Amino acid sequence: MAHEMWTEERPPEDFYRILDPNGELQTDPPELDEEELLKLYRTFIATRILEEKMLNMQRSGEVSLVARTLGEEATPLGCAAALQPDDWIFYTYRQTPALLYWKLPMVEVIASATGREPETIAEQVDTEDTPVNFSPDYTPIGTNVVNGVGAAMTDAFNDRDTVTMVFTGDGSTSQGAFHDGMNFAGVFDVPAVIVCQNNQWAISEPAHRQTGSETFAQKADAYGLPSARVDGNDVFAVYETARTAVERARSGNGATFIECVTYRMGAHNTSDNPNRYRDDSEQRAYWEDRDPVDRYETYLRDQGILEDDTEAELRDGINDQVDDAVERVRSISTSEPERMFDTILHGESWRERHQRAELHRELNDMNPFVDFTGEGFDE
Amino acid sequence: MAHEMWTEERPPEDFYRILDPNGELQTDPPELDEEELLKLYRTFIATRILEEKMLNMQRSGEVSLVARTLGEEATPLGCAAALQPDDWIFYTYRQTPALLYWKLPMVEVIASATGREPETIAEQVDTEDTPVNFSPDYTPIGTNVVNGVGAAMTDAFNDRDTVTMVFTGDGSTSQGAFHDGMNFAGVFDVPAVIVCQNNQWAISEPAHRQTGSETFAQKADAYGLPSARVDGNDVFAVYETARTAVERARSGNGATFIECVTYRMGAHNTSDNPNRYRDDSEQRAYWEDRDPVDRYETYLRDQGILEDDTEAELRDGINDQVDDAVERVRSISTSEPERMFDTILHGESWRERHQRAELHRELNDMNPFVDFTGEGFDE
Amino acid sequence: MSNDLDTELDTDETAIDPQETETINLITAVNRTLHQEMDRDESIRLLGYDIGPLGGVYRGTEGLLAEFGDKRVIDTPLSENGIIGTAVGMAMRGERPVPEIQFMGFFYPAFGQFMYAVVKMYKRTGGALELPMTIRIPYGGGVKALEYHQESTETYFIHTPGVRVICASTPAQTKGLLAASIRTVDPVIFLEPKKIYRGVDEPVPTAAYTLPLNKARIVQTGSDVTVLTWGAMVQQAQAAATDVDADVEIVDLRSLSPLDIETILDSVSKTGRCVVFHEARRTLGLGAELSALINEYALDRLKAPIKRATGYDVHFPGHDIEDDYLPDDDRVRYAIEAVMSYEF
Amino acid sequence: MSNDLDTELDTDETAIDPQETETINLITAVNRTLHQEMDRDESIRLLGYDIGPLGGVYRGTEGLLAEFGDKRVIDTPLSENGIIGTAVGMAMRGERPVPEIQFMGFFYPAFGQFMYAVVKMYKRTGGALELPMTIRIPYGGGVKALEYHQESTETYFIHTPGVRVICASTPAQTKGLLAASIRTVDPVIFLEPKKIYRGVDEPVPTAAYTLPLNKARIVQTGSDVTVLTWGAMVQQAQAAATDVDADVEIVDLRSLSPLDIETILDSVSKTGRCVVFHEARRTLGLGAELSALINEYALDRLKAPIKRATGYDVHFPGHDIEDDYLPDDDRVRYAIEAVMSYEF
Ligand SMILES: Cc1ncc(C[n+]2csc(CCOP(=O)(O)OP(=O)(O)O)c2C)c(N)n1
Ligand SMILES: Cc1ncc(C[n+]2csc(CCOP(=O)(O)OP(=O)(O)O)c2C)c(N)n1
Ligand SMILES: [Mg+2]
Ligand SMILES: [Mg+2]
Repeated sequence: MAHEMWTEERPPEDFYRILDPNGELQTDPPELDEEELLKLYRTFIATRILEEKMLNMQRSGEVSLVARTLGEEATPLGCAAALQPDDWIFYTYRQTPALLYWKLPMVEVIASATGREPETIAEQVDTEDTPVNFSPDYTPIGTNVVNGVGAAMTDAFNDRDTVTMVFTGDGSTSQGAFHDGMNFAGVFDVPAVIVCQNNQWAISEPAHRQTGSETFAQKADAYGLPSARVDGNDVFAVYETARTAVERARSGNGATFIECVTYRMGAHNTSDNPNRYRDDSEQRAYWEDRDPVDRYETYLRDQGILEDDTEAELRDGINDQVDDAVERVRSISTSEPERMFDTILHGESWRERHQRAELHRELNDMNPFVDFTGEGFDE
Repeated sequence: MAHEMWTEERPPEDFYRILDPNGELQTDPPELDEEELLKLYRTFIATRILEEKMLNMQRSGEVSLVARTLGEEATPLGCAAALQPDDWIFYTYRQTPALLYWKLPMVEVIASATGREPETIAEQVDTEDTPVNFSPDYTPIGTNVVNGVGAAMTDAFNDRDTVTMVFTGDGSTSQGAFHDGMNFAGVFDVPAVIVCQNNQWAISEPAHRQTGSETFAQKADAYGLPSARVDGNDVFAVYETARTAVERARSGNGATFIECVTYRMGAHNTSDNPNRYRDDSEQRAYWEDRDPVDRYETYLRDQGILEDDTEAELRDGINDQVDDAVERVRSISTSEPERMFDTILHGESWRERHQRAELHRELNDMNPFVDFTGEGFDE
Repeated sequence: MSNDLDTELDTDETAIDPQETETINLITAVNRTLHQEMDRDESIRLLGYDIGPLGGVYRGTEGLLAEFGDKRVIDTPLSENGIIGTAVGMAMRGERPVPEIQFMGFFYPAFGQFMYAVVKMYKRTGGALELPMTIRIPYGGGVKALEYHQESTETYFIHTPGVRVICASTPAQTKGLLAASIRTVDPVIFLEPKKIYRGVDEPVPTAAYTLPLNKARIVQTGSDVTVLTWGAMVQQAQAAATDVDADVEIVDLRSLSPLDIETILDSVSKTGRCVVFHEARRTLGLGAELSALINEYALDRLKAPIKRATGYDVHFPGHDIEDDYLPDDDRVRYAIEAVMSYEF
Repeated sequence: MSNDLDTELDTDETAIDPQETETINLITAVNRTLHQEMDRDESIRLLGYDIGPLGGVYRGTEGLLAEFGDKRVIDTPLSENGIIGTAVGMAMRGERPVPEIQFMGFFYPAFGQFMYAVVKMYKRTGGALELPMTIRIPYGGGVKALEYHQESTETYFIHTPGVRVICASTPAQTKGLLAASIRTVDPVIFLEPKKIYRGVDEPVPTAAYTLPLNKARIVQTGSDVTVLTWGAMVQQAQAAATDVDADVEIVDLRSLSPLDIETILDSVSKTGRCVVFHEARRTLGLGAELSALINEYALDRLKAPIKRATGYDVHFPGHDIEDDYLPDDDRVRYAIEAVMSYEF
């Protein structure tokens, strides 16, 4: 049986770039001190190590589903680094570097991939307050765009200088919710930065099947928002662009839409097999040449900021951190079944009380259906 | 208690225009022969007379709700005139001239405003096939955009040269469904023309509250669609622009988005009172000066195409036609209550049969709840 | 977790001091409540289209823009999904948005945000994030309006966990229930029976008060048959009750989700007969759940089948026959008579 | 109006000639049916995301792009509302679109088009425009997937007039019901219990055939208690039936809307006891309607309350406890035992 594959189209590369694929500066780098430069590097490496570990855990059944950032790390990293403490991030499932940059504990990242009931994680993991606030992660795409813009509306109305950053994928721009978020952002001049992490794929759909527009950036026109289009694998260009947008937002001049052009090197997630729909022999080499970490590392080494021993030390440190986190995750017990009734509504209704009792009985080998009067069970 | 009003903003007038507000040509008029020119005029006048009549009928309770086209007639008229027989129109409630131009019988237009059960109208009015096909009207805004684009997709897939024209309002562009329709139109290169009849109001909301974009036309950028922005009160400019877009669609080059800038002279509909939210003393004069019918009439008179007696004759004819239609509508009986069960699903289910019987009994003063066995009623 | 939650859920109704009252209709009660609550709590914002200068197509928000300004009475673009979704964002930041959906039939484009954000945020965060928001929705028929302007599709909300569904039946009920809805920490769908927005006035305390969100209201006690109903149907049930040869107990559910099952079972256990009376379509209208619950927990008390005097399983029909669709005092009377006539 | 409608609704099942069969699973049955129907009728187009080169995340459309080309197997942008809305446009032009929604939990953004176009077009045009389209939706839990990947919210469809809701429980049922759904003139929501996409094989006739869209199926007859169920629960009911001290009749509803009420009432009138068994949440799950109907029309035949062995009224929980949520053969067995134990 003949098998059809997508033909890939390379997006135009006339975007903003500072650090070229060879790690050479095309223009002035952002003003970042060595510590900050190493923090970015550290986050890159931490992301790769952590996600690699999670992939292994998925294979062994310890976590249930992993969506990697592989090859796209510069986008969430550069964007997140442009924020300030107290700002907000509304993310999806493909922004690990943003989480790690702002110190979301690895144990939370891993734990949430186990698919455990949320209260179990909340209770058994000491969630620290992160410097930047994170929305919860949510699976349905597009949803976070509207919520993030609504959050930013409160900042606008209260004259606060908090900035909200929203991440969305290329595929997600097709959702009505994306349209709603962008449109409200434009009408209410909200202090938000909406980032399209264009990795050119939405599961098996290439970006050219999502939209007839040549770029995603130009979608901003529809809403009267300014936009930028950058090399999403160049952490400097991403950072610089995001920084400008964040400043714009913070100073009350409204929202910006940023398209970061990158490429999903791997599968959509661990339940996907891209060989079925894309023949990436050629693309892969092309994008490997443009890897965001390689070029950044080259730059740091050229600048004498990174040396072999710093790298080794840093990797060791991360490995330990990951191992610790994994240990912590392993120590989280599975949820009490009754957890499913928690945090749905406040206060206990008849229905909730009764169904809790039913479940309790079922788990204890007692018939849960023998209440014929509505008075409940007397064990 | 203080009362707030909207401040109105006038949209930029750097749009395409052929016939200026004084009825003078700014550039070459479209190639339309006298007959066609008079047909346009006739449709203008027919719309005004018919809608005026319906307004009266609404006041006297004969029809339930009327949304007028007053002041916006050139937009649907010029667009519709650019179509060919067998094309399709997906409209809203504010395109009377498009309906009349393509000979949708007035009796249907009036009848549908009575709020009667649709089958009653369908059965008691001989619906003739119109040269151009019309979607049904539907109340929920935005819906028709997606449906129209889907219809056009079949033409694209079947290599038919039919063109689908979709009308939408300025307010409706905020709906997710608008986004969906535009996006699919761009991806599938459909033979469609999507018209934004920007009358600057959506009930009580001014256009500047719908979107942060300066024009509606530029919304097309987001979808890779070409767009045009025209004086929506200039039937020539509208026609010319629509004609080009229709040709583009028909020759397989995809969809176009057209913003027609006009103004809603009256209330949203007969249940609205615009004095509560807009102070249109100033705007009204401004837009009256730009009336689409006045300027067209001036032009026709200047050209010697229209004379007093032709006009009088034409008005008489229309008045007769409207009177006939009203008579026909008055002769339509109200619906049989059981109609509500018709055309929901094909075939009769137990539920439908039983509920029909219940209703029948209720209408005949018999208790509809005395079936205790499921065997129905034996009267 | 809010400490005063239980207070809002469990208000002691008898404690409301009706010293000063004004006689107003239901939509005015909505307006008064919004006004008082917004005065009390700065974190309340209204969102919707046509709610500002127009004051709402039913005038529910009249005067509020002038009073509170356009940062608290927010006329939005015409997108229900945008309204609900941005309101969620506000609630995530600690505010108490009160979005309006113009007609229940226009809620449907917001179903994504409803399912993905409104009802799930509290759970998704393991309880870390509460989502206090009250979505006001005029609903129901009898006003001879266009398609989708007369819907009664509360089933979609009731079947969904994570949201309270509250419906008021009189002006005084409206004021107390709306205030309680706004003050509670859970998201609430607040249904307003628009058919009785005007025309039925009653004295309403001028001071602010709340009514319990978790208790049905016994409108009148009776010993022969229980009528379970809510919203605009309550007064129709009262009319029917005067007209039948039976001692009718009328229960105004008030909270459609979660249900006050105790009150329901108590009443039916006492009377042994039950009629459910609602505007919604019958199949999987709330009547189905009520009937099933009674069957499960009070079957042996039943002296007759439970009958459902409801709308039919059709699209809301044209004006010329909408009265034939809508359940009214006649229909509920027939149902009462039927269950009274039944013998095993 | 299609002349062969009644044929599709009323297929004589005994007439299906199973001369040639192949032993396949449920998702393969979907694939085969789509293939055969598309071969038969050029006006059938598939729409959805990931249905083309990928062949569907569950491989339901595998090979169809290669066979029929990208004008008939249409990978769309990632918008459920766009998929359903454009499919409606196609059906309005006389085609027979078969859109796929990847998971039931992603249907919600399409609720606008569902309510405004899918279920209303036929009525809105007074019967002038039929809307033959079949929306395929994998549903249900038990696959340890992310939030919204395990939903069983068929209530939203069943409460809505103007659409048929069909659910298949085995590979052979799938083939016949899906073919009939595609051929009928009404819009159909076709629910596929994805938990049993694989793992349960049975012989399925290789030739095309249809099964009736308006008749429940008696899976096994019994005299003590009726179990009403559908989808993946059918086989669990069968398992439970072998394990209880009662003669169990199992009815596979197949059509969840409209219901084959006659078969349901006949069965319960005979057995006098009934258990409803479904994955959906209990409150206003279809069990509520079934219970209410039986109460209304067969109360005097009931020897025990009707019990609902269902999901709980919660959000579908995390992986670690989803098995505790999901109704299974144990839960239905308990319910059967409970109604068997009951004495008035
Ligand atoms: C409303 C909704 N529809 C469908 C899905 C299934 N889904 C999950 S991720 C995804 C692709 C998203 O693509 P994109 O936005 O490009 O993000 P990426 O995965 O590439 O980061 C899809 C279709 C979903 N999660 N939510
Ligand atoms: C989904 C939906 N939401 C709300 C409404 C109520 N409504 C009817 S017309 C209208 C305004 C539409 O404005 P616009 O698109 O500018 O069209 P216009 O009336 O100006 O022609 C609104 C809000 C509706 N019909 N459908
Ligand atoms: Mg992507
Ligand atoms: Mg408008």
